[in-house]
Amino acid sequence: MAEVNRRDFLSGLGVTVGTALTALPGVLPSVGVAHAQDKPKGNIPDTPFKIGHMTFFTGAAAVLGEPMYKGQLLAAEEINAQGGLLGKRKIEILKADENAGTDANVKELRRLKLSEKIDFFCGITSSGNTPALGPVAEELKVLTIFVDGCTDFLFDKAVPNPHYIFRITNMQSADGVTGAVAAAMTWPRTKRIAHIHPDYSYGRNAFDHFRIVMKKMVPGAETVSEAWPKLGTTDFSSHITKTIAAKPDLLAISVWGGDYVAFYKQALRYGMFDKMHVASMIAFGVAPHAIGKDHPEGIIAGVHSNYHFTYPGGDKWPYNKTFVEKYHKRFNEYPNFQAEGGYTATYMLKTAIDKANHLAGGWPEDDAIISVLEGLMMAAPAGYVYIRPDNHQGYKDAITGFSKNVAEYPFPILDPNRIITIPIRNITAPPGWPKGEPTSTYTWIDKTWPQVAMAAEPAKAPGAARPATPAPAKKQ
Amino acid sequence: MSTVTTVVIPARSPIRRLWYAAPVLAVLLVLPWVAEQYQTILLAYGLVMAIAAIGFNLLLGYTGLLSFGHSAYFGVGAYAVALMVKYLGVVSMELHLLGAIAASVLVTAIFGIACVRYTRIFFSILTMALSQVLWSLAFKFFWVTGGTDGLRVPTPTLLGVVTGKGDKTAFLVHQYYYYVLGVFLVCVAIMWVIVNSPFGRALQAIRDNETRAQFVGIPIWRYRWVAFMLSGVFTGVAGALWVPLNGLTTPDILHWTFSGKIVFMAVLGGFRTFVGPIVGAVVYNYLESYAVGYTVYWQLFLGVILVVLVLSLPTGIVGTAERLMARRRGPR
Amino acid sequence: MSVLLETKAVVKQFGEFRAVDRVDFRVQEGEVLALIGSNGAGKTTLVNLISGLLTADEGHILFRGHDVTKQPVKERIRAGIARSFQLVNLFDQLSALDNVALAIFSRQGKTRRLLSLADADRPVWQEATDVLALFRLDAHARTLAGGLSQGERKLLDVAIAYALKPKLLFLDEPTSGVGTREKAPIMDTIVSVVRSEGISAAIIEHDMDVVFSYSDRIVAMHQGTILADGTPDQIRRDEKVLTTLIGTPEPPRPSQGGG
Amino acid sequence: MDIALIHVFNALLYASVLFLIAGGLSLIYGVMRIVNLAHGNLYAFGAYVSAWIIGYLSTSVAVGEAGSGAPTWVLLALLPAGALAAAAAGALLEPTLLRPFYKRAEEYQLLVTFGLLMIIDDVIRFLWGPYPLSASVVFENFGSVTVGDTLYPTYNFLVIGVGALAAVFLWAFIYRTRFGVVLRATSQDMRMSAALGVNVNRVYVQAFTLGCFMAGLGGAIIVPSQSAVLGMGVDALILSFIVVVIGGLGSLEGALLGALIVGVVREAGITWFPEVELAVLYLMAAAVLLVRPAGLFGRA
Repeated sequence: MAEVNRRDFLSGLGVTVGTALTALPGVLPSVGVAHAQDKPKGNIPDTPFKIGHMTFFTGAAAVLGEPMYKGQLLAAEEINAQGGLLGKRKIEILKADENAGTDANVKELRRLKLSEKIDFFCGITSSGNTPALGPVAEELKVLTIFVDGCTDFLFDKAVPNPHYIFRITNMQSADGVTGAVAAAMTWPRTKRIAHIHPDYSYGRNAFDHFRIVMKKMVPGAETVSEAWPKLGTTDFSSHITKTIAAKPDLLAISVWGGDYVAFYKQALRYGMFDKMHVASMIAFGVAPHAIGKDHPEGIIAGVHSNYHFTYPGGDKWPYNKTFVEKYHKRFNEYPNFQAEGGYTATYMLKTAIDKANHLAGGWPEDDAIISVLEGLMMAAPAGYVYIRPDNHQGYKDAITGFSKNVAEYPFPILDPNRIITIPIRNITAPPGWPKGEPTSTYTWIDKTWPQVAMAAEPAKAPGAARPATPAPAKKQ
Repeated sequence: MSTVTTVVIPARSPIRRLWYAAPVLAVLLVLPWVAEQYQTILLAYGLVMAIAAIGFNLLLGYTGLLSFGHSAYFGVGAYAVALMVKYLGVVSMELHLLGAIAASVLVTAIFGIACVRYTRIFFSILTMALSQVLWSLAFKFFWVTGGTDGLRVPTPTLLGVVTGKGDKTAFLVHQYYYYVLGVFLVCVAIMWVIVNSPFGRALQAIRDNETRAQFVGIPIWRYRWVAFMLSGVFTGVAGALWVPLNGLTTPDILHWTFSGKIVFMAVLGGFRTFVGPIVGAVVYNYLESYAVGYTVYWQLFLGVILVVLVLSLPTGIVGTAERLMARRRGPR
Repeated sequence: MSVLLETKAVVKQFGEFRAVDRVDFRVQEGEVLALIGSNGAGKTTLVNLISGLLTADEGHILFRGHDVTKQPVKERIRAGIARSFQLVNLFDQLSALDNVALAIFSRQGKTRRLLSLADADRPVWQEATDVLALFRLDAHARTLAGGLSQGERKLLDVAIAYALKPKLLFLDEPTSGVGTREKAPIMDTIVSVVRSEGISAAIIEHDMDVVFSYSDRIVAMHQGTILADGTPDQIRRDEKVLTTLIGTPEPPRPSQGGG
Repeated sequence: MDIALIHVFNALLYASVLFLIAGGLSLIYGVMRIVNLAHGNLYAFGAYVSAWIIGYLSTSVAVGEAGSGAPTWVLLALLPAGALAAAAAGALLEPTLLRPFYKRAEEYQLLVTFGLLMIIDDVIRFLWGPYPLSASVVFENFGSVTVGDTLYPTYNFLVIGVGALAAVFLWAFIYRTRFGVVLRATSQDMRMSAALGVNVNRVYVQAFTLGCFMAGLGGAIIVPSQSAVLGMGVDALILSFIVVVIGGLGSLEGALLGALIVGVVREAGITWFPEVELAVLYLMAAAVLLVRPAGLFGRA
């Protein structure tokens, strides 16, 4: 495999660092903004449009589930205020608790479709649940957009040829890849990497993809420690001690939610952040407001599903600005990626329904909505979302950044001046790539990415051996 | 003392009771044609869980052992099917059932040797600990079991001819429902014979009085072990039947809280009677499904039901109904 | 009469305490024997050793010439040793009839049958009915054992043991906990059944009236050893027995304590 | 070397909290022969109450006072509130829900506490919502000490100290006080004690309250360094099951030993064999049950 230098590599990936958002390509449908709209064509029934929304209302993951529901609720309220879908059909949301277990969830989805006759199914947080519910949604022929449940397994294996189901979050693989690319460009002389990941598919995917990217981009770096706390762990003493003992220069971590808050508070007292760089896949994604100002600055604080409410910030991207304002006004908290996901999924549905009506008139058939959704590109608070027709997966450009305290918020945010973005097409397996193990993206990276040449970077740290051929240092 | 006496046939002659089952069976048979699809699917779940519950009740109701680890055997049945699909490409439901039976015999035989020496709380905790071992293995050995993602199981072939190609909902509501009903009836019949066999009486004797049972010549541990295996196999069969309904196996069904559900079912229906667990499984299934659908405080709801049940109706639905009926008939 | 059962220097130790201390005990074929002694004398322990509830630390137990010292309970029952219990041990949620039938099923090796209906086996129910009649319990055949009176429970306990068709029957205080008036009818019933079938019986009993009126031979135990062994007349006149066991003009009260 | 020392501290930290939870569970079983499946949720309840009070005082009250809220010693003094709340809950639950079951079969006791487990889970959610509650200000104010060339959270020593103190205090309480004598007598033979004039009902409610107090104390003491999250109760229950199974149901010495063993094995598991860390604990419990069903210290 060809060896390249890292700078070429990064520019090849299209990685940008800074404040810019990709230029707006004019006339895309967008969410949350009441724009001039044609009158709906044909006869529209005024029966309520029933959405079954299943997410975690109880259990530890309710920290993700509640915002997802609120995001959808907000969108539904806005749409209903304008008369409903196509101006006629008011949205009615039926809540269901995902925490009842996979078995009960499958039953509940059947009940929602067969008994409650829902028109649309939405939600799902756990990556263990989309592979169970996806096939059932297909078999029930219920139009579905999963907001999360981000396992690659869903479209790689569980439903390789989806028709009724879509998903708008990024896949798990993207988190690991994004974190690793950011870490590799920020700390290119990393030699010893430690890992702490939650012990389930999200954590393992983060681990696998972080490793494969590091193998390509930072050759010679080795994994010196792995810790796998169970999801829901709040005592990280042992994991921290183990990690410190391995003397890594970089820690890759994908612990999230309340677990992460407990982790960083404990890690601070162990002086962990002084001893190594830290790259998290998801630290600021789950509950931004739960992170305290004591959180160290300058770590890579990933956001799952590429949304942090401060980015795109200010007036650069009005969709996000208005969404954050409305959400904060309605619920008195800042939205996380799940809130954005629930909101965007609802508007994506609305957009597809509007378009399908525009094409054919009347209330569109599910198949008409599906054909609009396939290949739909839409501007959402998080930026552009594109639904790839072949696998029904939503793609948006990956972002990550560095933790920073600012005056405006009582908690740290991503440093607005150093946001890292990567075009999503460059870090996920392209259409037609054969299904792989553990994921298609993994095998795609393994097989097609070039290898960064060893010692292509100068060592800046004092005492480190200088490479034979000096190359221009990348700005960190 | 040598006067001729007439034989006293046991009063509860169970054969006579079969007549009560006839109308119920008729309802079960016509249901897919009259009820809405969801109700039929829910009932299919209920029947599957009923098989697990009567298996469980062979231990609790008839042998006096409260297992808090029956999730293990349910899970073994389900995972046996999933692994057969993954590694052997087997799609025949009959082979799935055979595989599930073989796997659950193996696991219960080993677990049983360990567990049957104990009774009461020690038995409960030991079964729970062993089921958690399986749970953590399914969880940790993800390259075999799929970890939390679980293992996907496609629609099986029934009797070598019926395939679920096409509309799976219709398949579940008709072909598969009748298949489950058939297996359920076979299981109920077998279990009914077992509990009414001399062996079943011996188990009840062990339940009532271990020492005395020993002194009528019953090998306690061996019989408990056999009961343990039978119980586990029924639950394993239920696990295998459950897989096509869920479409996926996940470690959820191995966790001890799933065992708690099975216990709940038996107690809800009444574990002192044969039909209690069947009624309990079906009713629990409805309770849980509708509670989850209607309130996020479904746990609270189920918890309150459980507490009220054990406080005021310890004999469960069937036990209470029997008592009420006996009272209406008046004392004999 | 030939020797049915013989223990040779059996010992049972509980920690520091020797409950049975090198006891040689013998039961003849066809006799009704009484085991007496104060609480803690070792009577019940001895019966437990012979019936298999406990295993002897030392010594041998021979039944019809065969060494059964280490045999499991099941084997001893098959050989013909059965027992009842001082604190009645019944299958309370089964009917009286079922209780007896179970013993018959077990005796015939039928409890291994998983897939045949117990109720269909008419000969067993016939026999169980007969046994209940023998013990005058036929009126309660369908009553759950847990619902019987104490006296009936005592009888049923013996009936279960009897249904095993033993050659030697140990009865551990068959009238304890029963009203004085009920004692005689219970003993009449039991002893007449035992005698008519030629079964050897060893009865542990505290009530001296019962002991003296129903037994052919009496063995008195004290502190884990055999104090005296003889006919009722011999025992009645035995000095050691009088001073250590009976002691007072009144017979020892029928207590609830075990040996 | 200093890392080895820290491993030991970590194990002790974990063991301390586990001892408090499992000790309570064991005490209740020892006296009342009830295995309380809702015990873990009382631990969670304690954690939530303490986190709620501390969180309230360290933020809301302090808004006017330039940043930091009530002084640490005030917060520390209020920390046991969670333990008291759990004890109060216990004092309420025993006479109402558990007392009717002492004469019934064990399975009913297990079931009623299983129902209670579900109820308390949802009550906590109802009261405090889905988000984690934090009391980390106490943990932060304690800072760190240097062990070798590594830092170690000072607060952890407080937790270890409380665990050790609780063990000593309980030992003295049970073996050196009149109440302890009554407690032990009742646990040996309830009927005999009743015959000797012991008010068994009162002993039961006291023992149950004490057990719940310990669980609540475990939650209260650990919540500053971690946080109160939904679902923490069931996890704690399973771990304390492992502890009491290893140590022996009903034995406080056993709970102490079991907690130490689990603390050490978990620390070693995370460090050296993360693949099977979970299974090892369950297998250990199963193995002990097989060899010594009553546990290492059990008497049953």
